[in-house]
Amino acid sequence: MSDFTPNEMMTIAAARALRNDDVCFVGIGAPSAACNVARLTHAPGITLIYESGTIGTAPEVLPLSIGDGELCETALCTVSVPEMFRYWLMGGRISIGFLGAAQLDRFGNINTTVIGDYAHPKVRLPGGGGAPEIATSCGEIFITLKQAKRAMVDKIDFFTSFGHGEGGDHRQRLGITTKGPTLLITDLALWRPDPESKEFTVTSLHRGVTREMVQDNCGWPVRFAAELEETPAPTELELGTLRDLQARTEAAHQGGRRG
Amino acid sequence: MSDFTPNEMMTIAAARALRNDDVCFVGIGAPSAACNVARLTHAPGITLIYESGTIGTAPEVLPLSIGDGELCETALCTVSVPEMFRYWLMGGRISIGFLGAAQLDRFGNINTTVIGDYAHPKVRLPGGGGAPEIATSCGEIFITLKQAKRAMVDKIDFFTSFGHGEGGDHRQRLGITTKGPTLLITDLALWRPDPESKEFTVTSLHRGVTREMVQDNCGWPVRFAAELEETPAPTELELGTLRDLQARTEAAHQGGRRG
Amino acid sequence: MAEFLALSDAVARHLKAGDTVAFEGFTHLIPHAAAHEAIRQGIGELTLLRMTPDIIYDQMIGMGLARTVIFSYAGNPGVGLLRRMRDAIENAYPRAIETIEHSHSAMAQAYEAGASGLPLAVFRGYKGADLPRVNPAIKSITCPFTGEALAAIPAHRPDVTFIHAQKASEKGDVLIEGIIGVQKEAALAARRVVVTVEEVVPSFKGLHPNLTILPHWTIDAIAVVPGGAHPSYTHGYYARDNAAYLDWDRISADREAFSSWMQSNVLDVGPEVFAARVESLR
Amino acid sequence: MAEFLALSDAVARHLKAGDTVAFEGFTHLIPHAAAHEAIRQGIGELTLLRMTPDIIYDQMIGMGLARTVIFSYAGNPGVGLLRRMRDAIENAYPRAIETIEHSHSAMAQAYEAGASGLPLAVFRGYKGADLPRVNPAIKSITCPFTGEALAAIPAHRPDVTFIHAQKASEKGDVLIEGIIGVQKEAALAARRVVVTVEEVVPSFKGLHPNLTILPHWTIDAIAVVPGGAHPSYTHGYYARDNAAYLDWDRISADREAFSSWMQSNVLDVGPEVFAARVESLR
Repeated sequence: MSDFTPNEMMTIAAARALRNDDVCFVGIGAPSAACNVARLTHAPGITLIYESGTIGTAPEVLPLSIGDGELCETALCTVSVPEMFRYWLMGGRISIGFLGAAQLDRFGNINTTVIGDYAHPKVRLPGGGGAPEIATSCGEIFITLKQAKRAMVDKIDFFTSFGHGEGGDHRQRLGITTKGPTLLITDLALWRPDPESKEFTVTSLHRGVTREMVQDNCGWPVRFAAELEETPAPTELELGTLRDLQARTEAAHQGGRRG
Repeated sequence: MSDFTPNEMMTIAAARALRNDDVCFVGIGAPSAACNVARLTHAPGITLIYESGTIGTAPEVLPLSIGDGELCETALCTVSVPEMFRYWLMGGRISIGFLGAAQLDRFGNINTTVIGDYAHPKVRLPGGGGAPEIATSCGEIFITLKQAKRAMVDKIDFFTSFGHGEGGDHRQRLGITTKGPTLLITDLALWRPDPESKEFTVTSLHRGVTREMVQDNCGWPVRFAAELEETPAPTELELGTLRDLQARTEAAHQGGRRG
Repeated sequence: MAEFLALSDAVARHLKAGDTVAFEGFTHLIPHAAAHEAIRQGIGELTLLRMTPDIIYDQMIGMGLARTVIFSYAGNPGVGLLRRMRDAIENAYPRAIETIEHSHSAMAQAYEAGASGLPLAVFRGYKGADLPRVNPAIKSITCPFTGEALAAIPAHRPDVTFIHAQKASEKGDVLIEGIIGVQKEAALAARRVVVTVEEVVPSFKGLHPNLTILPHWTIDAIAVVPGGAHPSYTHGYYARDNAAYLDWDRISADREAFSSWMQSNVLDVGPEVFAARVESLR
Repeated sequence: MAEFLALSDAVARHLKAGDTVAFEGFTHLIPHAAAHEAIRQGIGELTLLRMTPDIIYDQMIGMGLARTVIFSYAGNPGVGLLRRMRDAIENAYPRAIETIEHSHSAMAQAYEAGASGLPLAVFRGYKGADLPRVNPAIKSITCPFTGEALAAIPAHRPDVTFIHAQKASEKGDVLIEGIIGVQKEAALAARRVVVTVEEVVPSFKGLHPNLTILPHWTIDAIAVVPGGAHPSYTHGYYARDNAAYLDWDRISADREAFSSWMQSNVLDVGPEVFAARVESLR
C-alpha cells in the first residue's frame, strides 16, 4: 500500500506483534484497534480480554468504552470485575498487556496520573486504572504512543506504572517476575529494550521516517540499534481490515443520537 | 397430637424457633428438616441457605447431601462455594446457623473432629466442615442433639467450633461479636444459656420428659431454670408437615437404584 | 428488606449529607437517575466512592456536593478527561476536594473485602508504583509463608450503595446481567442499598440458576426508573448513548455551559425523563 | 491449550506419582471416572487435596495411593463416616497417611488465593477453634488498619486438578452449571487441568453471558466420559445415585468387601461403564 497514516502504521505494527495464542488485556484506542486487526488477519485464535470482565471478545466495531455491550455480546463469557483482576490479571493468565502513556521515559515507566506535583497538579489526568497491576502481572507489556517531546520525557512526573525502573535488573530487585515492557510501538518506529540496560532502543523505522524525525519527537537522546530495519508497510489486507473496522465503528458511534 | 417421637419433637421445636425473616445456614439431618418444616408452616418467607452455594432454596424433599440437585433447582440463585463462605457467611448475612455435635459441653463448644487424641484418635470423625466460621459468623447458633451421656460431656476432646468457651464473656474476649449458641434443642428439652455464666440451662421439658431423664442422658450436672415450662406438643399441622416431608424424602431416596 | 419506593423517597430516606456513598457501575448500568436525584436534593459533603468516577461524579463534583473522591480512574470513558473534577482539583472550583487514589485492582478487592466482612484486602500490587507514596491508606503486610511483602488496603464499607439493574421480582430480588462489574460487591459491602431497575417482573422462576442476583433481604429500597442508566446502557434494554458521552466533553469544559445544562437537564426535571431519553436507543 | 484425549491418556500424561492433586466437586460433578482411572494406573504417593474427600478419596486411600490428605470435611455426604480413611488414620491400614485439616471457609479461600496468584489467603476465621493448634499451616497476620488478628493460610497450588463438567465446546472451552462449587478456583489454581465432560457441543454461542466457563487455554486435557460423575450427579443430565452412597457405607466398612468391590467395579472395568451406570438416573 502506498498511502497510509503514521497512526495506521502504529496500529498495524502493534497488531503484527501479536500471536495467535496470545491472551491480551486490551485498552481503548490504538490497542483495541491493533488487537482486533490481529484477530481479523493473522491471529484468529487470539483471546481479547477487556477489564470490564469480557473474556474472548470479538467485537464487530471497536468499543468506545471498555465496557460496551458489543464486548459482552461477542464474548465467550463475562465475569465480575473483581474476578477479572483476581483470577485473570493477577492470576498471571494474560500474556500481553497494552498500556498507553501521557508521559513515558526511556525505561518504559509510565505516567497517566498528573502533570506537575501530585498534590497541586498542573494537569490532573485520569489516573492509572488497571495499569499498576497490568504492568507487573502480564507476561509482557506493549506500549503504544504517538511520539512527541512532551510525551517522551527524561523524567516522568509520577510513576503510575512501573516499567524497568532505573533499568537493568530493577524489576527483579523489586521481586517482579514478569518481563515488563518488551516493545514500544510509536507512529514513527519500533523500540525494544536493550538486553542489559533495558533502555528503549529503536530497532525499526517506519517507511519514510528518518532518525532525525524520531529524535525530534523524543525528549531523551535516542539510541538506535546497530542494524536498523524498515518496518514493512501495511499490506492491503491489514490496511483494509483496519479501515473497515474504523468505518464500521464510526457509523455505529454516530447512532443512538437523540435531540 | 398424642403420638410423636422424641426426634419429631426435637425437629418441630427447632422449627418453631425460626422466624419468617431469618436467613438460615442449614446443615443436613435435623436442621434441614426443621428449617423446611418452618418454611412450610409459620415461616414461609424464611431464607434457607446450604453451604453448597444455594440461596433461598425450597426443596420438595429433604436433600441427602448439602449439594443435591433439588436444592439448586428450587433456589433463588446458586453461587460458588468461595462466594458462599466469603460474601454470605463471613460477610455476616446469616442470622441463624445450625450445628450438630458428636460431643458438646455445657457452654456450647462442639467437637465433630476426633474422639481421643488428635494425632492418634480412637475415632476419626468427619471434621468441622464449615463449623469453625459458622460458629463465629452467624448472628446466633442453634444446636440440635439427641441426648446421650457420651455426647453431652464435661470436657470435649477437641474444639471443632467455639461456643461460649469457658463461659461468661469469653467470646467478647476473643473479639467475636456474634451471639454464639443461644438455643440447644434436644430430643428431651430446650436449653438456653444463662445470661451471665452462659451455661446451658433447661428452660422447657418436652411432654412426658422428667428432670431425671434429662440428667440421666447428660454428662454434666444439669441446671434447670427456676420456671420450667413444658414444650407444647406438636400440632397436627406441624407433625403432618414433617411426616409428609419425610415420606416424600424417603420415596425420593429409594429412587435411582440400579442393579 | 426491599421496599418499593419512588426514587425521590428512596434517595431522601437512605442518603444523608456527609455519607460515604458508591454509585457503582462499570461503564454498563451506571445509576444516572439516582445520582441526578441526589443532586436535585442537594445532599452534600459526600465521600464519593467508585472505581471509575465518570459523568455522574463529574456532575456531583461540579455541583459542589463532594468533599472526597475515592477512585481508580477518573475519565470520561472512551472520550477523555473529567473536566469538572479537574477544575475542582486544579482550581478548587467550585470547592476543593480531597482525592484518595487506588488502582482498579485495589478498588475491586476493597469492595470484595467489604462484602466479605473483612477489614482489609491483601494482594500483590502497586510494585514500583508511586501511589503508595501519596496514599497513606496503602500499607503492606508480610506473608508469613513466603516472606513476600504484599499490598494491604482498607476494605470499602460505604454507608450506602446505589446501583441500577435490569429487573426486580415482585418480592424485591434484583437481577443483574451482562457486564456485571463490581455491583454485587459494592451492594454487599454497604450498610444500605438502593437499586433502580428497568422493570418489575412477577418472579425469576425459570431463569438460569447461576445468574447474578441480590436477594430482597440484602436491599433496602427499589425504585423503578426505566432508562435510569442513560447515557450508560442496560444490556437487553437499550444501547449506550455514545454521542452523549462525546457531548459531555464539550458541556463540562465550560463552567457556564455546565451550570445551564445541569439546570435544564437535572434540576428542572424528574426521573421520568429517562424513559424518553432511551427511546431511540432500544 | 485443551487437547481432547482418551481418559487413560489424559491421566497418564498429567498425573504423576508424588503429585499434589485435587479431584474437586462439591457433592455435584464429582470426577469419579477420572479418580477410578488414576486408581487403575496405580499412581501413588499422592497428596490429595479437597474440601470434601468423599467416596473417591476413601477409595484412593483404601488402595494405598495417598500419602497426605488436605481437607475440611471427611464424610460420606449425608450418610456418615469415611471408613477407609478412618482405617488409615486410626490403624495405618493399608498405610499411614498424613492429614492436614482446615475449615471449609479456609479451603475455599486457599483455592481462590491460588487462582489469584497469591501466596496466602487472609480471613476472619478459626477464632477459638483447635485446628490452629494441630495444623502448623494456620498462622495469623495483624491488620495494619484495625489491629485485628486474622487467620492466614498458604494458597492451594495443586500440580493438577481434575474436574467433571457438563459440556465442552469443540474449541475446548468448558461449561459448568448448577452447583458450581469450587471447581473454577481449583482449576485456575492448578498447574495442569484435566476435565471430563458429558458431551461436546459445536459452540456455546447463544448461552447466557455470565455462565461459568473455563476458556480452552486454561485447560490441558478434556476426556469425554458420559456419566463420569456417577454416583454423584450432573445437573441437567442425571440425578444423584443416593442408593450407591448408602451402599458405600456397607462396602467400605469391611476390608475384604472393599477390595473385592474395587476389583470388579474399578480395576476390571474402564471409563465406558459410567454411561450405563447413569442410564436409569436420566
